[in-house]
Amino acid sequence: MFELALQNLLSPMVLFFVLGLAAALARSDLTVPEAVAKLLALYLLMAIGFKGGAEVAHHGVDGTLVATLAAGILLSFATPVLAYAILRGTTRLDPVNAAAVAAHYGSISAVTLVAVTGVLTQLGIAWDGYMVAVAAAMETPAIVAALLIARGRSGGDEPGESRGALLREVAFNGSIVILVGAFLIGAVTGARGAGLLKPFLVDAFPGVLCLFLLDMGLVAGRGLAQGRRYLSPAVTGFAIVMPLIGAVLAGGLAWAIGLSKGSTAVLITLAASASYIAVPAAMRLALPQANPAVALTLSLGVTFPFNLLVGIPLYIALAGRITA
Amino acid sequence: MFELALQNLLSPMVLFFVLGLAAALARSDLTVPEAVAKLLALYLLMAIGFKGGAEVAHHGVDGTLVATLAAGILLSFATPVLAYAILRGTTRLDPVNAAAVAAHYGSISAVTLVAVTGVLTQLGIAWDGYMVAVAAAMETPAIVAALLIARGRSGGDEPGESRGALLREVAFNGSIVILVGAFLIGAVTGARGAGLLKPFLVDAFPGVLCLFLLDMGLVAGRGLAQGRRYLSPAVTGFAIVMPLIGAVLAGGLAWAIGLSKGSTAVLITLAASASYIAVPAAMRLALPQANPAVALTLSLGVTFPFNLLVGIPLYIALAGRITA
Amino acid sequence: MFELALQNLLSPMVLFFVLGLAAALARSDLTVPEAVAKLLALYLLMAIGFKGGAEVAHHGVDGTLVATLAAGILLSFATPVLAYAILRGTTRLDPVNAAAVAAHYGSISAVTLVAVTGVLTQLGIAWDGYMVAVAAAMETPAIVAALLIARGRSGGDEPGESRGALLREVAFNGSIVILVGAFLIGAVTGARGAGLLKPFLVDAFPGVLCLFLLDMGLVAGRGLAQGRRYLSPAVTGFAIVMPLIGAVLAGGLAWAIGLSKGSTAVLITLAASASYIAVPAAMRLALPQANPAVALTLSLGVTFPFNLLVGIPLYIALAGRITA
Amino acid sequence: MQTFPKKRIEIVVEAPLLRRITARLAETGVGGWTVVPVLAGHGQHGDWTAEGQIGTASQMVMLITVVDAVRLDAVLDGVFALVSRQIGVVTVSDVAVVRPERF
Amino acid sequence: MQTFPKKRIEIVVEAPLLRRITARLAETGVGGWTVVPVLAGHGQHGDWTAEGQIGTASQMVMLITVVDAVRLDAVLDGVFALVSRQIGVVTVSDVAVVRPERF
Amino acid sequence: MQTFPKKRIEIVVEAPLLRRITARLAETGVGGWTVVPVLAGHGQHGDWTAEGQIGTASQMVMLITVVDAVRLDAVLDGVFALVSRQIGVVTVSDVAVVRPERF
Ligand SMILES: Nc1ncnc2c1ncn2[C@@H]1O[C@H](COP(=O)(O)O)[C@@H](O)[C@H]1O
Ligand SMILES: Nc1ncnc2c1ncn2[C@@H]1O[C@H](COP(=O)(O)O)[C@@H](O)[C@H]1O
Ligand SMILES: Nc1ncnc2c1ncn2[C@@H]1O[C@H](COP(=O)(O)O)[C@@H](O)[C@H]1O
Ligand code: NA
Ligand code: NA
Ligand code: NA
Repeated sequence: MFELALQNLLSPMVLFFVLGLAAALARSDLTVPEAVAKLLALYLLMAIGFKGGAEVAHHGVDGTLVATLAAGILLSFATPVLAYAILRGTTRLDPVNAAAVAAHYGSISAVTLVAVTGVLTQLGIAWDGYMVAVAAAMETPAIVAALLIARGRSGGDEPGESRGALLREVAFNGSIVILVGAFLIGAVTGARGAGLLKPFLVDAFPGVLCLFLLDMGLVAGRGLAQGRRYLSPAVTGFAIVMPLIGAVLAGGLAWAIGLSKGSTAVLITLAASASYIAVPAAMRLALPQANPAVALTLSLGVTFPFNLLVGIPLYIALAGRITA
Repeated sequence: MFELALQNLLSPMVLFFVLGLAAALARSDLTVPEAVAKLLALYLLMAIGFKGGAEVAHHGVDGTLVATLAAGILLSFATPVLAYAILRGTTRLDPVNAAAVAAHYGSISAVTLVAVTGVLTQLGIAWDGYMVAVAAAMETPAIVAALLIARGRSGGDEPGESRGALLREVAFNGSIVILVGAFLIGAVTGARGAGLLKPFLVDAFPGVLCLFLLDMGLVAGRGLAQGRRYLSPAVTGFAIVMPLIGAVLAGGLAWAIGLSKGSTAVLITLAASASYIAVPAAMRLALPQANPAVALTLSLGVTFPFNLLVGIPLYIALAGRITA
Repeated sequence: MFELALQNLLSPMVLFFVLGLAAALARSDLTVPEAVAKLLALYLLMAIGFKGGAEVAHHGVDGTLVATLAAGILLSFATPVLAYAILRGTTRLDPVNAAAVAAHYGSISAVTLVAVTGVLTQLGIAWDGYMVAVAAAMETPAIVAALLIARGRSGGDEPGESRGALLREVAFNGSIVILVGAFLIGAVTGARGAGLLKPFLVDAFPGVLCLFLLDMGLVAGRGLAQGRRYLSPAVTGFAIVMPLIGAVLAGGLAWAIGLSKGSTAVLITLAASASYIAVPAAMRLALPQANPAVALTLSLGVTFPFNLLVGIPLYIALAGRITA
Repeated sequence: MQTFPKKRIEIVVEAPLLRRITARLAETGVGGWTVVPVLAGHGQHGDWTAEGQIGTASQMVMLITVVDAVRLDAVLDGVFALVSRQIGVVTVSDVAVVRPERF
Repeated sequence: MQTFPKKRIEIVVEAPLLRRITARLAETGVGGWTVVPVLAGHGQHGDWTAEGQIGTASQMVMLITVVDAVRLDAVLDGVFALVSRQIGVVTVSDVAVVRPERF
Repeated sequence: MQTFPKKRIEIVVEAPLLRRITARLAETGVGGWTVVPVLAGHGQHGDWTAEGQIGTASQMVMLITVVDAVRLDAVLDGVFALVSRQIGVVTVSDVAVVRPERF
């Protein structure tokens, strides 16, 4: 496992992330234009969705798909409850902010999904293509759970914001649409499509991921510099412990379902990841009283680096133990 | 032919276009930044121009080049007259708007050119590199024809806008410059250049085209949602019938010239396509009274999807018959 | 050598630069969005830094590294003094503007570095990976030298601008951070990383360089059109003679050190190049009285095209003589 | 040239809220608006920058709308119903236009 | 700090027209202007957005120019000669500047 | 809706100077600002455009800050100490805001 951790830490992907982090903390003027960051994210989601779909077209779907989808949805619903309880018990966050943070940790981070598949591919560990669909299914339930908690605790309902409209918006948010859409296209076009798109979507993937993680490092570093004041020891501890709790829960479910090593690693990583595309935007609409910087600093400034540097090799090792 | 149609409909390129269309109609917030869309278009025009030029360097130019250029220019001059007559006869468009729409249908769509070459490459059908030059030659005559019609009918001349300056601007518009420039560079550098640029310009082409057609689907979907009110049955019918008329005319000329199957398919597709980069901008300057949304909704919202989904396989089949 | 010059002039890279130049001078509306230009520059610096680092990981560093670094720093310090003397002796530039221009010519152009490595790779001439570090070391000293000159001559000190803050900013400017960072990552990850990133960073490199040089041609062309009034014969002559002087000095030092042919060509090209990313920004802060258009017109409008079209093959031929 | 007085409202607001604001403007009968990108900003909630962002949550936009003075209060009421708990700034200024019937 | 009154003209107009407008401003003797990108908008001609656009036809830009009041009418005349049949909006407001000789 | 008068300062300035200007604003006690991208411009120093640029040297940005009138002179003094020898333009105009305590 230490070898795995070292190999991970010395991979170009992780090192480019660290470069970005260091550049931001050194206040370098290195920047990635917003349009470029969006192109890189679009590409990565398209690539991973398409590869997942093509894999499904090739290997078919075994009986575990439905169970895994259910497990993912369950995790996404349950984790916010747990996260909320921990936050209220150990930190000074008020109910609304605690609910907002809980929603982030219940949902998933598409970028962390991209990173774990990058590492798995490098290690030659196969994962089931339908995990892409599982990831998509895990995005929304956490938002519903967090809104129920927030309404229950704060007694307030969101003025002027219909729950239905909000969930529809989250379900059709850009990153989900491209991920699921590319998955379906991969499944429909199969080997023929995969051959055609391989140079663009497969061969270039690690390089684009490096560039993207450089950007994520820059954004995380700026976020950390800005959000330092929110990082009390208790809150920071939450951002590291919560992924581990999610990992253990997901590991147990993966073991019960009998997932393959690669898919177990993906499910664990999804559960351990915290959203920073879909959920932050949804929270600005549904819980505007929550301070967005708190959840973003935790998710992007602490949990994402933790997962990238330490978590992913840990989760892969854990998946190895579970499926041994 | 049905097999060809089905294979086309299930190609990743077409499916990504449909994904974009569906996302826009579902009001997803999936977007492609303007700068990214421009990069994709720049890349595709550069790639197709360069490949055309390299092909000419390899195979040389046969005697049909001059005849094909003449045929293209003739089509571009003649189609607007026909289109104008049909529009005035069957729809309620006033003379100025009818002339503006006619200019769009006489000229060509570089994006449709990119799409047809993508399909031909996938099917392994060769086309002559000089068709890129033919495409460039077909862009401007339609604008001249439409302005002559508009002046003749509305009796007005364009205040403050010199025809010469306008045509110069159209001839040097960015998409023509990169298409023709890359063509010349491909022709000059030949096999040496082609080898060097193959991974970037050839191997990645289908993948970039998918991403670009996703964007075109989004733009077309938004345009349709916005422009629905202009889509009377007569006008919509025009946007589907006119490409077919152009296709038949071009097919006849290609037959008379004796073009190869691939080049016939390209010439037909060019004639059947309607501009939405160069001509719309020119019309804003030359015929500002025309409502730009009318022509754009027809060209991008109806004719482009029609050509991509149905037209291109039809045109290739037609080219097969003609050259059989 | 004439063959080398011709082959260079007919390379796709140079031809795309010429296309951009011609399009700008013909006032075409062809443009590359700012975000795209930044992506292309980011990619190229990342690719060249990484390749340099991976090369060092593979071949190790020989004893000439320290000597070459020292030579580079010496060149960067000394060239501005020479440049200033020439400018004051032969042109009408006042002390402040002469100092600002001198800083540009003492420092280096990362884009020219990218171009020369592109040509060397095409010719199959190897260069030492550590030349990337030499390039980074040559960026800043020229700025210090120019500020010392300007303070000495104009008697004024820069109000409110601390020298330390300025140099720190220049040292951490984005292009240096990505170049040096990617170099270190390449050195750390070695062959494993290089294999992973080859399709993205190596195979696509010539194509991306073409697109980037198209943009540089457009920018240079617009700069020339705008800055014509600054191009007196004396000043224009400086922009062509100064690179040759730098080349001769660098050639002598490379010969004394005993650099390989490829590395000699790189060192010569660096010395002959003039900055237009880092130094212009630094001059706006440190010498705001200087007219930025003067230095930029010379550096980007005259010296860069000269180096790309004539200089680089000349410098490679010179390197061949020196190391014969 | 004869000009007519109107009000220019400038709203800097979080990007996820934009759709709701424009919908509200349309309901209030506002005939037009223009949305301008924002690169970076600073306020009570600290610094932010659009650079490198992939989501819209930490993004802001600037909306400009020119309206007739009689409509000003209705527009401000509608906008503040939405932005009061959100991050953002609203300013109003006097402008003159040439074609008054448009606003 | 002493300030001097000037006029700020803000023009939202279709991108293909920009070159002609700046040429006209230069002819009228206007000394400077600034062009700002526009993301999206809504008006009599409906909604539009720059997102995903590859051409300039359905694109708009915002031009801001600060001029002396004595030049205002000439500038507006010149601009309206161009934009009257085009899609766009022109507003004028009062501003103060510190260095009056620049405008 | 009750509104309160404030001052809107608009600064078009070279991008490399931006960090120093915002630092100066913060020192002067200014509570917020917004930075808007600029596509192109024209002035005494000629034409420039952001298109295709890879460095920040020939780039400009537009900073907008709304401040209380009592702070105006201090802000202008601070800004002009920086921009007086730089390329750029500063204008001041009157605006009304709804939440006066923010500025
Ligand atoms: N005084 C101000 N002048 C201009 N823009 C402001 C001002 N205050 C806030 N803003 C903008 O509104 C955003 C949110 O402000 P705040 O809610 O105070 O953090 C900031 O990031 C700025 O873009
Ligand atoms: N009242 C308004 N306030 C601000 N911008 C406007 C207004 N009306 C129109 N615009 C802008 O001008 C463009 C064209 O307007 P129109 O010609 O009315 O469609 C719109 O898309 C907006 O960007
Ligand atoms: N009168 C003006 N109105 C609006 N913007 C201006 C004006 N003058 C200058 N600018 C802007 O400020 C920049 C620098 O101006 P200058 O220092 O005069 O070259 C120009 O490129 C424009 O973006
Ligand atoms: Na999670
Ligand atoms: Na046509
Ligand atoms: Na140099």
